Parts: sequence; structure tokens; C-alpha cells
Amino acid sequence: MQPLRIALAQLAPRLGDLEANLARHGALLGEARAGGAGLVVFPELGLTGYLLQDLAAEVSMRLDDPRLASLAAETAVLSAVVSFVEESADHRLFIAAALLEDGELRHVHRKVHLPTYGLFDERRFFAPGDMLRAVPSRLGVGVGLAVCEDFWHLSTPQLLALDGAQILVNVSSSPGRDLAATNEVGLGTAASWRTLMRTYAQLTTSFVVFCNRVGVDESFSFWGGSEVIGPTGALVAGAPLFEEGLFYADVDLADVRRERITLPLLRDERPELVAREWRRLIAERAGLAADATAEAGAVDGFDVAADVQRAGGGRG
Amino acid sequence: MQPLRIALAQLAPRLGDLEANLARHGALLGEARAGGAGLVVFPELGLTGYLLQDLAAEVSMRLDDPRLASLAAETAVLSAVVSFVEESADHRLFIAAALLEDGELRHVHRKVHLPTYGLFDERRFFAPGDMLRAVPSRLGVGVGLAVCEDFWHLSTPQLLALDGAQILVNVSSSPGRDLAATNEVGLGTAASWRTLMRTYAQLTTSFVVFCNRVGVDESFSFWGGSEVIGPTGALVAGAPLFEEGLFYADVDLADVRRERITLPLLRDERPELVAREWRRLIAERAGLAADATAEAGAVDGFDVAADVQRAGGGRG
Amino acid sequence: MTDHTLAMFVLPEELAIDTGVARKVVAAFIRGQLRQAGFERAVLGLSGGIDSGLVAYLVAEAIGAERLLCVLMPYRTSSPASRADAEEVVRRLGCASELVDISPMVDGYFGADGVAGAGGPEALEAPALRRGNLMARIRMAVLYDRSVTWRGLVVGTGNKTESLIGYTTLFGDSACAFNPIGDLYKSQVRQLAVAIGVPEAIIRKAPSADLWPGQTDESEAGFSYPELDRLLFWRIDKRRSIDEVVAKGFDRAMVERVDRMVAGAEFKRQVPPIAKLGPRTAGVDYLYPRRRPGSARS
Amino acid sequence: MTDHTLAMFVLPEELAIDTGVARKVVAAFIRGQLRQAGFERAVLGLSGGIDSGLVAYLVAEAIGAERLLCVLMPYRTSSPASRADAEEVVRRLGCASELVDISPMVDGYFGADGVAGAGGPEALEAPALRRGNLMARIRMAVLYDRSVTWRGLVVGTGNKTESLIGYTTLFGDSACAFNPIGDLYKSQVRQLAVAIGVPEAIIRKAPSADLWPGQTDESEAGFSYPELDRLLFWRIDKRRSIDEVVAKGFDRAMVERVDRMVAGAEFKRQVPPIAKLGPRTAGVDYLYPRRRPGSARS
Repeated sequence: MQPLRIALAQLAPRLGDLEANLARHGALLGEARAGGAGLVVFPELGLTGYLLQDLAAEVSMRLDDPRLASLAAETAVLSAVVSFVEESADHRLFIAAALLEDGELRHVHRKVHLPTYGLFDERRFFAPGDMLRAVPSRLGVGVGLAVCEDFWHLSTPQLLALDGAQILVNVSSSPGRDLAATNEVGLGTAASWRTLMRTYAQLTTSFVVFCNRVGVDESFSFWGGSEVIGPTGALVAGAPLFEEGLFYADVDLADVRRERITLPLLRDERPELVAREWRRLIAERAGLAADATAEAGAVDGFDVAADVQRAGGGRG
Repeated sequence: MQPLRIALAQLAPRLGDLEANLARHGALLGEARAGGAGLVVFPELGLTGYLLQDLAAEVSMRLDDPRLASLAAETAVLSAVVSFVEESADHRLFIAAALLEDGELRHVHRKVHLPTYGLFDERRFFAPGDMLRAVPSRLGVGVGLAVCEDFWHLSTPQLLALDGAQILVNVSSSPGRDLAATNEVGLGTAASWRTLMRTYAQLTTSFVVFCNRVGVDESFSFWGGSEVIGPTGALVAGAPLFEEGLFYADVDLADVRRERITLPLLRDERPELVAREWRRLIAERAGLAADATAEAGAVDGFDVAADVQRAGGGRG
Repeated sequence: MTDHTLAMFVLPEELAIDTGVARKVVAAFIRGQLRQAGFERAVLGLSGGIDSGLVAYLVAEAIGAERLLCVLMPYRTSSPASRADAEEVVRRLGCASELVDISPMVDGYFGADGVAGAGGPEALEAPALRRGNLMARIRMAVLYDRSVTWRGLVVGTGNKTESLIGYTTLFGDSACAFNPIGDLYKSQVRQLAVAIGVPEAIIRKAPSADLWPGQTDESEAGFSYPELDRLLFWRIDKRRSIDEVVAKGFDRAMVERVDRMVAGAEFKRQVPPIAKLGPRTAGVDYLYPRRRPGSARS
Repeated sequence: MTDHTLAMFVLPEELAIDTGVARKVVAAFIRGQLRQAGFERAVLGLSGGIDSGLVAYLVAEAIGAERLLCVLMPYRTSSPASRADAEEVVRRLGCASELVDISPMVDGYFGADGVAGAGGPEALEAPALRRGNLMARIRMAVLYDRSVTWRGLVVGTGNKTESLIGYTTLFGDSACAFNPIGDLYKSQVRQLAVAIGVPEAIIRKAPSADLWPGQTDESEAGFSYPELDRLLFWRIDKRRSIDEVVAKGFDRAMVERVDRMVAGAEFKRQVPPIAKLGPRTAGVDYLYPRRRPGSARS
């Protein structure tokens, strides 16, 4: 039994108001500590609000910003994930999620996948991160940080889990939409997220901690519905839709070991095969290799073995 | 003496009206042929207009589109560069520039650098290309195609020239702006473009052919000012600002050889060194190597030899 | 395709929404818009129709009826039944209301009883559409004046169907500080109106711009709202091509006509373009959220 | 910092533009906007001030004066000098003009001579700002009605300075089909007005919204246009921080005040937000150019 109380800080940040949001984060950290939490997770851009546009450069912080250090100082005997706009030395702006532990900034994940389609325009204002890494934590397990859209690419949870994460943390600012979709929550977005988080927890046999904001930026209403999913893919606890608050989930970290013995999917991963196929795809896209999936007559490409196909020359 | 007449088709496309623009391209090809041109260059997205937004998916063409074949059919004993929205088999949309020669589609360049900042939002609607390649042409020299923003990254002209291009063709939809900038053309954008095209021509000792559109899409007025620059960096011929028309430039392709003997910059390029440094940068950005430029105390990083720096461990 | 038929109207199955979630989202939206702007109250023009009636209920649910002012702005030829319906909404909600008869302003321009107004003799003969557009703009001007005296933001009441086909007056009924129902098709407005308790008479009656006696939207447009809503939903929200919606059973001539209406109304849904001349231009490369620190009324 | 002083006004050096290029861009913009919308004519409200005067000249240069209608819309207390200046522009350009006295419409709402109008007795005491806003909106409504009879698009006449600080009436003077000078600061408007030949009297006089006799923009705002334009240029176009512009010599209190004005006016430069509820919402994830094949008036 390795019990851990996780606090989901499902808050509504004030758009562009860094000072107010910093104060609110500090207050919630104190409240969560009093509530017995060992890990507190805040949503994507909880310190700044989401729809910043040109405000992004005005609320950005360097990693040595004293305001971050002050916030980190409130994490004695506590782990917290907070999210903000990070400015690098060469003046790129990133959507960052940081792991704060025991008073220190332990690790920073820069959002890798910036959605720039439909209602999202992140690439216009932000640079993409270049790294996906799990990090050891004071909780005794590896933690993998991801931000919102990072989880809409299958490679993210897979790489983080293979890199040693046993808790996958996704912090999000997911706007509610598609009210007409027929599903149990009455909101297309929420249903999609719930499906994929259960899939990731089960396939990586890890805990998935999802913290999504609430409140309104411009036209968008963020739907909350933060959740903790166990390594079997079953829900541990979920926060309500659209309601602000601090919501708790009690987990037994030993569930990870039990599930990984029972369902050894990670043991059976094939990193070499997968990396080789990625290299092939990259070479093909760069025109350095013939297309082994035979774009024009795809049936062959999907059916025959790769070496046979390559001997045949593909599409050329 | 290897004379070539280049026609700059500085036109104002009709936004979203593929049929009208195809007809106009066909007519101008005929006119340019009658005018003695051997190479006709049309602007970026000349077949569709620039500010397409969600229209992009409605005017896209597969490379086997019969309308492209019809246009190509009008290039007997002629080279032409045209630009349109290309849809790939996996439904990505690209801003494409194609070299049409002797009735065939010879080469397609997919815009690599999609500006998504300030007044540009290309990444929201388009996928970036994965390749930069020079291509042999019926003109007897290599041609390197680039689209607008591709030229705001120094590596583009350099790679194309090293890959064998002797004519660098940039097709653009550059919106006029910054009227208050003090310079000889009264338009900040135009002055920047002129500076960099002269630089590229001189440093790659190649012809630079720049075709920029005119006309209005929404708030944007495109400024034209198409140009042909010789391999010494000197202007051969330029089209007026903001005026629609077919403008000619007569060049002697033998100037490339003369200039490359006189100023052997390409001979003196250091591909291995440059590629090695790119690999180092990529590894550093991915956290796989210590930062040799010592971000925190940058003075050391810029002054000392790389191996000394690396031995010292950099920033860690 | 099965239609999901309620007692009062036809609700196409694919358009049915979770009204509980919708009310939560809309209430949070209304409160958020007011708070960010530094306001506590709201004002809207109540016509007696379902759109403004629904918005009145939504605003009352979000911030309390005591913070809502409904302004009734009839013209002398406006339908008395509409006014009675509007008054019933005010009575049931218990919100504040004001009556502003816009006739003197409208007649001051178009003239009346054969006497020319400011618009000159020609304007005496102005057709109903011109009159309707001027009235919509006069109502906007009145509403914005009332927004000063009531110290409340103007809430928009246009729905998605009319916005897409352009059945609105630019700078008239479409003008507002924010719009809680602009992403709901007429059929969804009806569904939500039933859920929140808008008077049945208002839900049942045929939608009308009330430009002349007996006018209804559907007779004028030539197709029914459930039909039009479904077409727009498949064409726009679900990105179906013309051929694909025709294959679903829609009439090609209707599809093409609606396509033209949607394209022709694009300008009504956007800010007017400014010729780009300087280094940084609002809406082009100067992009800020509508409300940010320092932007609320203090 | 050296100021580039012309005879008629102060033109800060960093704001000087190439007026030849500006006229080319603006003329192409005006022609493009009309063509794409399927129109050949234009209409604008001519106040007698420099902004609308300049736009009249620009439109005449782009499409010919015979395709331009200038509408003069005085209220009974409007300055007769302004009207004379507007008439001089019309005379010099040789364009069509119409005079619409908006007094009956305005008085129809606010009342007059102690007799209440549609706005009720309270409105008799409405302060100048409320009156000015209603007048701006009434003028918009008149202009849009004239746009129907003249078959021309409404051309906007607001400049960048007033748009940034919010010195405009939402859905009033800022309402238009397109705006050729919205990206030019007041100082640049003056420079271009000199270049194109706007009458000197119009260029020389102090800018005023004419809300009350003797009102001028600069006395009301408390700073001069050249000073304000330079500050906005450095803060916004050149992205200088507050500290950086203070280091350039601007007064910190003025900088902070102007910053608040710009932030507070953000909503005037954008379309009203719609609560996002459906899969695809205009302006959010349904994004089309204002004009596309099928969208021009046919």
C-alpha cells in the first residue's frame, strides 16, 4: 500500500492577470496541503489564462523568475504541477508545465504539440517544445508531464511511460464544444477526452491525472471534468463539469506494479521496431527512400512484408 | 552567351476562384511565349489567391488533377513555375510551387517555412513541406524553387544552391506594410525583400527570380515589385510596385559560371562543418548534449573553441 | 433519418442538444462576459419572439432577473400580439422593462401621412426592407442609450441560423456586447426555450421579422427551419460537400441557394477590413483578447 | 528626437509616410473591396472634418468622383462652419451630395424644448456624450439607408488614433463596409490630406467631435495628436514597454492613461463574442474571407 492523495485544482484563471493567478495558486497549495494532498495539479496556463494572443509576451517568465521561486517555496513536502508561459534565453515563448517539489523547480515540460487548427491558434504565439522526458519525483515513482494537445498524439503517453513514468499528468485548457454530440456527458469534447485517457491508462498501465480548467475566455467555456484514472483504465475519481474547486482522489501507487505484472504491455513494447519504422517514414517523407506503402495502389503496401516491398521498389 | 528571357507574371489572383485563375495563367503563358520567354514565373498561390482560410480545402488539387495537366500542356518548349494548394493522399494541404516543362509537371516544391505570426496564419490551414531540392531543367541549369517565407531562412537559398540550383526562384504573396519605414521604396516590406534577394544572389552566385503578386485580399495589398537579380547581386530588371502585368528580364545564364569562377563562395562552403554544427544544435535542444554556448554566461560560449568548451561541460 | 418530434415543434435528431449542459455553459459565459467588462447588469431588446425571449430567460437564470432590463421597442405598425408576448415574459421573469415607441424616430426619417421626413420625399415610398433595416438600427441606438442609463451590457439575441444565412441587419439586431445563443440553430433555440420554460405561445408561433402584417420567416425564405437547420448543420458543422448533402436527400437548388446566402453574408459576421498600411494593425497583427487587465470599466 | 514641421501641422519624423505609395495602396484597396462585393459606387458621411474629407478625396481618386455620394448629416446645433467645409469638399470634388438633417430623429428620442420624446422625460436631460453617441448611430442608420438608394458601399472614415484609444461610437461612426484610413494615425491623415489636396482650412482646424460648441478632441483628451500618435506608434507598432517609452521622454502618467484607454477599447475593434456551443462557429473555427466566389452581390 503506497497511498497518495492527489488534488485536482480545477480553477478558472484570470486572463492575463499573473499576480492574481499566482496568489490563487499559493492559496490552493496551502488548502491542498491542509487537505492531506501529496500531489497538486493545476491546469494548462493556470497562471496566465489560455486565450492570451499578444498578451503571451507580457505574462511570460524566465525559469529564474523570482515569482516562480516564491511559488516553488510553497511546496515543502509536496509535489505540484503548475503551468505558465516560459520565455527562453533566445526569446521563444513556450507553454510550459513545471514540476515543483520540496521548494524547488524540478522539471519543465514545454508543450510539444501546439494545435493550430479550428479554434486553436497556438503556433501563432508559441514555439513548440523539443523534448518528452519522464522525471523521477519525491513520490517514489516517475512522473511524465504533458500539456493538453500532447495527448492527442499517441506517441506522447507511450514515450513517457517507456521513459519511466508511472503517473502521466496532463494539464489542459480544453474548450467545451459540440454540444449536439450524443453521449453520456452531452459534450463531444469531454467524451473524446474520457475515451482517450482510459485508453492511455490501460495501455501504459499507469495512473493518468488530467486537470482541465473551467471558466470563460472570450467565446470559450472550459469544461473542467478533471479526472484520475488508475492503471487498469478505471476511473478513480472525477471532478464535475464546469465547476471550480479543489477535488481529491486517493490512489494506491502499488496498483501500478500489480497491473504491470498482470498485463505486461510495457514489457512487450518493441522500441527498436517502432524507432526503425519511424526512421523509415521520415526518410520516405524526405524523398530518401521509396514509399513502402505504395501510395497509389495502397493494397500491396499494406499487405506485403517490408523487404519484399522495398525490393519491388514501391512507387519510386 | 546563353540568353534566356524570363517573364514575371505579376498578377492579382481572384481569391478562391480556381477556374478564373487557371484561365488567366493559360492566357499569360501564351502571351509570354509570344513575347519570347523561356521561363514564366507566377506568384505564390497564383491559382487560388492567398488569404484562403477554410477555402483552402475547397480549392486544393491532387497532383494528378486534370486541370493541372491541362495547364502543363501549355508549356511545350517552355518552363513555367505555378503555385497552388496541393492535397496529398493523406489529406494534408500544402502551399505548392510546381515546375512545368514541355507539357509535364516536372517537380513540386511544398513550402517548408509557413509563417504563423503577426499577419500570417499559414500553419493553421497548411502542412509544411519536408524537402528542399534543386531540380534539373530544360534550361540547362538547375532550378531551386522556394515559396515566400522559405527565403526568410538563410538555409533555403544555401541548400538549393549547393544542391545544384543556378536559378533560385521565389514565388511570393507578400503583403505591403510598414509604410512609415524610411527607405527608397517607401514600404518596409519591399526594402527588406530587396536587401535579402541581393544578398542571396551574391552569396550563392546564382540568379534570383522573385515573383510577387499584386491586388487585394481582405486588408492586405500585395506590393508586386517582382525582380530578377544576377549572380553578382545586381538587379537585372524589376517590375513596378502594385501594378499588374507581364514583365520581362533578359539574362545571360553564362553569368553564373563567370561569377562562380570570380567569387568561388560555393566552392568554399563547408557542408560537413555546417551539418555537424546543426547536429550539435539539435542534440542540445533535445537535452542530449551540454549547451556549448553557455546560455547563462554567454561570453565564454562564444569565445572559446568548441572542444575546450565541451571539456568544461558548459552549463550542464 | 428520423425526426425527433416534440409536441410544439420538429427537432431534427442530429441537432438535439443536452439542454442542461447548454444552460451551464451559457450561464457561465454570461457571468464571465459581464465580470470581465466590469458590469453587473444586462439589457436586451425584447421583441416577443422566441430568440429574445429565450435570452431573457438565460440572462435571468445567470445573474438574476433583477439585473435584467428588457426594452420593448415597437413601431406604430408592429403587431400588438408580439408586444403582449413580450410583456408576458417580463411578467413571468419579474425583470425591469421599458417601452420605447420608435415611431417618431422612424417617421422622422421616412416621413408619415404623405409628409416627407429627413430622408426626403423619395423615402416616403421606401419598401418594407429598407424600413425594417432602419428600424433595427434605431432599436440598436435606443438599446445602447438604455445600456448607459441602466448601466448594463447589451446582450445579443440572434441565432446561428439567421446569422449564417444573413437574415440580420448589420449594426442593427446583430449589434451587441456578447451573444449567448449565436451558436444555436433555431431548432436548438426552440429546444432550449422549452427546457427553460419560455411561454408556450412564443414557442409555438411562426417566427417573423414583423416587417409587414402576416410576414413569417419561413414563408419568405421558402423553406422550414428544421430543414434549413439540418442543411446548415451538415454543410457547415459536419463539412459535407454539396454532392454529399444532395445524396442525403436535400434538394440541390435549395442547397445551392443556401450556399450563396451563407457566402453572401460573410461580411456581416466580421469586422470591416482596414487597409493594412502600418507595422501593426488591430485585428491583423495586433491581437489581444477583448478583455484583459486594465480593460474592464473601472 | 526632431519633429518634421510642415506649415500646417506638426508631423513627427517617425510617422512620416510615403504618400505616393499610400495613395496607390489605398486606391487599390478601395477598388478591390468594391469589386469583390459587386459594387461600383461608394457613400460616406462627410462631417467637414479632416478624416471624412480625406476619405472623400481618396475614394474620388480611386473610382472617380461621379461614383461617390457624400451625405451631410447635421443636427440642429451642429457647427455651420463644419457644414460649409463639407460643402467645399463636395464642390471641389464635384461628387454627388445629400443633406439629411437628423434633428427630427434625435429630438424624437431625447425630446426638445422641454417636451419628452420616445426616450421619456429623463432623456431630456441626457448629457452631451449620450446625445453624441445616439447621433453617431442615427447617422450610421441614415448612411446605410442611403447606401441602398445610391447602390454604393459605406466607406469608413475613422483613423488609427481614435480607434486605438476608443474615441469612437461602436456601431456608429466606426460602422462601415471597409475603411481605407483605419491604419493611419491622425498625423499621417494630415500628411496624406496635404498631399492629395484637401482644403487647407480643413487641415488647419482643430479636430472636434462637435458634441458641443468649442469642443476639440485635444482639449478634451488633454494631449496633442502628434504627442499621442508618437506614443501609440512606439507602444504598439514598435512594441516598446512602458519603461522604454518613459525613457524616451513620455510622461508616465500619460502613458499609463493611454494604455488603459487602448485596453478598454479592445471590444470596439472586435466582433461580439458568441458562446461556443456547436462543432463549428463563425469567427472561431469557421473562417472564410469576407468575399469569396458566390459572395458578391449578383
